[in-house]
Amino acid sequence: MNEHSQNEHSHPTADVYLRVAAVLVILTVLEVGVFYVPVFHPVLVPVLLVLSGAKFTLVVMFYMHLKADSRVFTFLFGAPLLLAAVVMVALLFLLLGALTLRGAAGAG
Amino acid sequence: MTHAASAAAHHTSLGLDSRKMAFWAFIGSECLLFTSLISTYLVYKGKSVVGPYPHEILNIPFTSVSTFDLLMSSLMMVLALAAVQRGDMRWGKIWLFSTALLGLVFLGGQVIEFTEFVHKGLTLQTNLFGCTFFVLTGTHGAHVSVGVLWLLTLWVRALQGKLTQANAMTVEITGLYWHFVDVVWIVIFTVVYLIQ
Amino acid sequence: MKSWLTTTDHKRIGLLYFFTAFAFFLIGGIEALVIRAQLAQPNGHLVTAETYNQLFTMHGTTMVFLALMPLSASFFNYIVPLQIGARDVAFPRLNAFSYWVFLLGGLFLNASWLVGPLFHAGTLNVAPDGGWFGYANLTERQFSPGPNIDFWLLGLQILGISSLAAGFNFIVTILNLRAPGMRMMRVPAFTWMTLVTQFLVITAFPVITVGLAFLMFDRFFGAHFYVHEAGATPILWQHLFWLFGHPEVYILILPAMGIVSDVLPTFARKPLFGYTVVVYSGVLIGFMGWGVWSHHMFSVGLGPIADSVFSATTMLIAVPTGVKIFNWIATLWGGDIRGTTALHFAVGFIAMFIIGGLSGVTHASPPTDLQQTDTYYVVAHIHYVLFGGTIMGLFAGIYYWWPKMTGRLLSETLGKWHFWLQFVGMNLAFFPMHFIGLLGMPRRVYTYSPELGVSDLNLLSTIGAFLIALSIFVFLVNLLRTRTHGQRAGNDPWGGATLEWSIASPPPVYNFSVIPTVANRLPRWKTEHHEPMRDPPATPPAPIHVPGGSWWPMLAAFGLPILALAPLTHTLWLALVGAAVLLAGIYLWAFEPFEV
Amino acid sequence: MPRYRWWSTPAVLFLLGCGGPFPQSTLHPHSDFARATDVLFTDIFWWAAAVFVVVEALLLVALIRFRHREGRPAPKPTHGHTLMEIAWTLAPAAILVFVAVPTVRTIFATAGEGPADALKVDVIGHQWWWEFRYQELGLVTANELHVPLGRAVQLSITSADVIHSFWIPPLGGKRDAIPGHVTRIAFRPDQVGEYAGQCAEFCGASHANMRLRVVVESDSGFGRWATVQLQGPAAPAPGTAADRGKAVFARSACIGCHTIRGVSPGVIGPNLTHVGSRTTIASGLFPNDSAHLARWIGDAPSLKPGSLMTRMQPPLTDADIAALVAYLQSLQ
Ligand code: HEA
Ligand code: HEA
Ligand code: HEC
Ligand code: CUA
Ligand SMILES: [Cu+2]
Repeated sequence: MNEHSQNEHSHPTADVYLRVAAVLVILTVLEVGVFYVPVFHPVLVPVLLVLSGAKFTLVVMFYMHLKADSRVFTFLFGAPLLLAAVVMVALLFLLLGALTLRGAAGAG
Repeated sequence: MTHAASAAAHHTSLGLDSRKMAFWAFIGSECLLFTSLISTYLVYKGKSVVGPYPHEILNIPFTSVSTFDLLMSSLMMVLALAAVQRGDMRWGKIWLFSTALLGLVFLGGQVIEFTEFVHKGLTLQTNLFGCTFFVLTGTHGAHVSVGVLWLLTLWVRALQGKLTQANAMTVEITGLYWHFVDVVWIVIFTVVYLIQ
Repeated sequence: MKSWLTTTDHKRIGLLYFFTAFAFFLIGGIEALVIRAQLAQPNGHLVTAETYNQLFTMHGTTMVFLALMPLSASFFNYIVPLQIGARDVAFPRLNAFSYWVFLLGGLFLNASWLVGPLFHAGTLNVAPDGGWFGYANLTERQFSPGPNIDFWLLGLQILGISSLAAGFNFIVTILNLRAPGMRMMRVPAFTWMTLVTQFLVITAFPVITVGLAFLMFDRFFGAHFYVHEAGATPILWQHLFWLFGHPEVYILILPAMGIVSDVLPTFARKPLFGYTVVVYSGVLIGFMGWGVWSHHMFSVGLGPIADSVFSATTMLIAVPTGVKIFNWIATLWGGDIRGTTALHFAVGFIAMFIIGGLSGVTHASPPTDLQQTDTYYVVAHIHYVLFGGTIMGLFAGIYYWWPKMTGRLLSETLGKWHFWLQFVGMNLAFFPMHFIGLLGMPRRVYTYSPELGVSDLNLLSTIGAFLIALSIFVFLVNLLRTRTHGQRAGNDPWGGATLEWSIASPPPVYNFSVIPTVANRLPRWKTEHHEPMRDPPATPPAPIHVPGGSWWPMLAAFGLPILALAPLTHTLWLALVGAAVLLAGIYLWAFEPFEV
Repeated sequence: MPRYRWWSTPAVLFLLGCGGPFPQSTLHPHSDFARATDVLFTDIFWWAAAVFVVVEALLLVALIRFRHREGRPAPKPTHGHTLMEIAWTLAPAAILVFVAVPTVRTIFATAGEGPADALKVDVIGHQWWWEFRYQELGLVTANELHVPLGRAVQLSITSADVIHSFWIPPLGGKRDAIPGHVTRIAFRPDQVGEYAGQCAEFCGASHANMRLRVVVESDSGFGRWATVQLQGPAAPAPGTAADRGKAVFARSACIGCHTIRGVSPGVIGPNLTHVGSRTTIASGLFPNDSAHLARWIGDAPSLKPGSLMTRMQPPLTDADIAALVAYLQSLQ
């Protein structure tokens, strides 16, 4: 095992893991809760996106140790992730635009 | 897997474990894979010309339990890693096995869900919702299956005494994969199940 | 024989890549020659429409996936570890796996030429016939009932796995296996471009994997991902394909640009001008390459706003590309240029690639592209960038590094013949295509009417294609002759600046007797700032452990084509066998004692 | 636009002895759409040509001036030059502005929305022929598009099966015909004549044979054509070969695929109500004469690979075919 890297980025303890788990559970309960409470329906989508984004970040930062680990790993994961996000937005724009604008007018 | 660990003993220019680095690159690559699947799901949302439609069929309480199950498996996974890193192989084995078990439970849930959907008339051939839903969640399920197989392999190795503290990196990499699969589910759960 | 089958040595794998890819290049080239023979005159009838459609599909697919990408890969394999002072790649067995998957995927695709009778069809009947970008919904079972498209999509899935595995391997190799002192900004340009290419590979391939998986579900399991009657749209395929497809064309050109960036300084005896800028522009090209895919879809009618945006992003790529070209010219400027064959090809790259790049800019303008798209004008563009660019660059690399790889120099006389024949041939073959296209001949037509007035131009183009074939023949003669008559190369026939020239040709298994410590970007040259480094001793001071071979990567690789045969032949047990072979290979591999 | 004319007929081609008439050329524009494109192309072409000349010249000069000579001192190891880098970043960027601005302007000008009074035609691509529906005239025809001079034409393009691409180079750039989508082209032809076009997106076995023709006529010529097309099919005089042909048609599979108004309702193949008035058959492949018609009816796939008009079962006799030809030719 590579001593060097082990010592440099010591991993969090079980304690931290448990606390993160607790937050994750709370966030999930919130998500499902928000889903069932009619009051939230107008803002359902943004709220859900924020909540799941928070869960995503927590897992990646703590369980996958990106917070403490080498920046190289952050780059290897983050750059494609960013790319993926941009691609998704572009695809939604291009395809939904094309389908609704043209499909509606469409024959065939 | 276990033996390649010695690769890390060599000099590396970034002082990082090569396998771990390769794995992060792999996960980066997987981001694009799941993005393509999720984008397709979103693009085709509401485009099915016949039912059943998502709101008629998706079972939120059931899937919430699955989601919770997968989250807990992630917790087991980090606990397993922490145990192996301390050299506590007794707990290491227990946590590894529980992770795999929770993974199996998730897969079981998916089997039940799929079967129910088929009974309700939703198959891959039914409509666009069926196509995109089954291929997206099926791809995720396939990832979980690979993860379970992998975890069980590690567990058996641990039982044989061949997985030790020296192989903590192997467990860490397994964890990376497992957590990534969990993270993907977090997105799927929100995008497919909650945002309808 | 066994040692080649089980090899995990990056140098041997590099050679395997080279010879396999070159064989596929000849096959793709012969397909092109039949295409050109058919089109030599109007209303040609050398081959039928169905055969012709298979020919251009397989020509494009073969050239892109089985010839150019793996030819680049042969240099990644052979040269990159040497350039960064490593003993091997990061994962030697994964590397062997990539090769075997590539070979088997290539054979799988090409088997389609011969196995027609197994599918109750003629021999030349079931090869893929949907074009290299296989637009849905023509590729749906309804419109392509035969196994043709199945071969194509399963073959590409297999090849994708090979590329992805190699991608992870080389990213780690380059980031993590550099010799002490070789900071990223001391890495040779070719290795840098390899790194950028691999990032494109690992991000672009998953997208087409998904696109192909959808097609698979449609064709084999009755899904409707591209079926408009079900509310879907075939346009989805185009987006997924070109999201992959455009990065793919930079996957094809960046390695060649890297080669040119290494060859020019050596023969001008001058450091690469603006090294940092050349590196960053390569990174930028890779990055921007992700934002332009819809320029292949202008005729789809995405709307004026989307067209304008994609037009602008596409044109912008001309800027970093131009920066590279100007830096290359500045590298030559003030140099002491030795006109070796390698230099000829490198300069040929610049001269010809510009033509393709500029026609690319005329494509980038949607209104003009509406007249050009799907015509021979595009065919001219792609061959100027791919043949005038990538192939020229790869030949520069071959003439430059062949001595390193085999220990013998290629003949310069034959090399010059090869170059000039190819140069004249390619211009004769591809320049008239600009006019053929502008005068109204669409691409992918097996025949055309004499009315169009493009018959003479087509004949000229055909003559050019056969001149190219002659030039390739000269090259083959050169290769063969070199085995016995080639002049011995010694460590460094050219006076190169980078690490690969500091060791024997061909290098010993362990590459470096002592891992060098690098203090400079041009370690072997004397510059105003530093003295050249000393070459490592010819014999290692201490015994060096060399990993043995392994059968398991090959075994695992065999699982994939077996898996692919299952849907093709509707045989479930084949899927189980394939999965079992794959799993067995992976487990044996994972638990095999293997020291690197 | 005489400024561009000389380029449009490249002298090179004349030297090669293939001077034209290039019926399918993009360099001989005959509509506003095609002209706008041509102007833009010429514009970009000259910028590209300038870049080409400058860069190749620099390359050549470098190669000649700095080629190896015995005794030349070792070159100065220059590593870069920031100002030069900036210059050759900005110069191409500036040129691109000159390309991009007219590009965007032309994109919006040719976006496919014609004026309100445009003649509207629906274009439907089929494997491997074109169907034209004139909504306002209630007229359906195939493979030969007739339009009047001087009036804008608005085409709405879609497909009945796979993706095709509708393209008449002298009248303007192509648009794909995509099942489930409608794309648009608008143009105003500015010269009477016959123009050739072709399907440009690979669409299967006979993609190469999916051609079409556009006939731009004077207003009155177009009016006469439309009047004829609107009439019902000519009824053959009893006892003639054409009359026998009509009977063969009515009892053969033809009726399942072809519409002849008042005779048969099929929609798989082209509408044949006035097939006799077309100059070509099989989407522009063959002249519309007895010999080709007879061979076509006898065995279409041998003339046009993959054609969905299969050989008739049971096979037609030669006499039947001759009668059918007479009948079809009578459908002026
Ligand atoms: C090696 C592969 C390669 C490379 C490098 C490129 C490079 C470029 N390509 Fe090309 N392209 C292909 C391979 C490649 N292409 C293929 C295979 C297809 C067809 C696929 C198919 O349909 O089968 C295609 C198709 C294609 C299209 C779609 C055409 C159509 O189908 O209608 C377009 C449209 O914009 C395009 C544009 C460009 C541009 C702008 C560049 C630019 O990157 C070029 C930049 C370079 C220069 C411009 C020259 C050097 C620059 C200077 C000297 C600076 C000064 C220049 C200016 C100011 C202009 N390409
Ligand atoms: C990737 C690189 C690449 C390369 C190198 C080439 C090389 C060539 N290409 Fe290719 N081409 C493509 C990529 C490439 N092409 C693609 C992507 C398409 C689009 C496909 C599609 O539409 O789907 C295409 C399409 C394409 C077409 C259009 C087909 C059509 O639309 O109908 C044509 C037509 O002329 C053509 C011609 C040629 C020719 C003459 C060569 C020549 O340069 C080939 C030269 C090589 C040889 C001639 C080798 C032969 C060697 C010998 C004969 C020696 C003999 C020795 C032995 C047998 C031992 N190509
Ligand atoms: C299976 C369907 C089918 C049947 C039956 C059929 N046709 Fe056709 N026909 C077509 C199709 C499809 C085309 C267009 C083919 C093409 O151009 O690729 C066509 C084209 C034609 C054309 C050329 C029309 C044009 O404008 O170019 C003629 C004439 C014709 N058919 C006559 C006949 C006659 C006469 C019969 C009966 C003996 C017949 N067809 C039976 C499908 C059919
Ligand atoms: Cu229709 Cu090509
Ligand atoms: Cu592109």
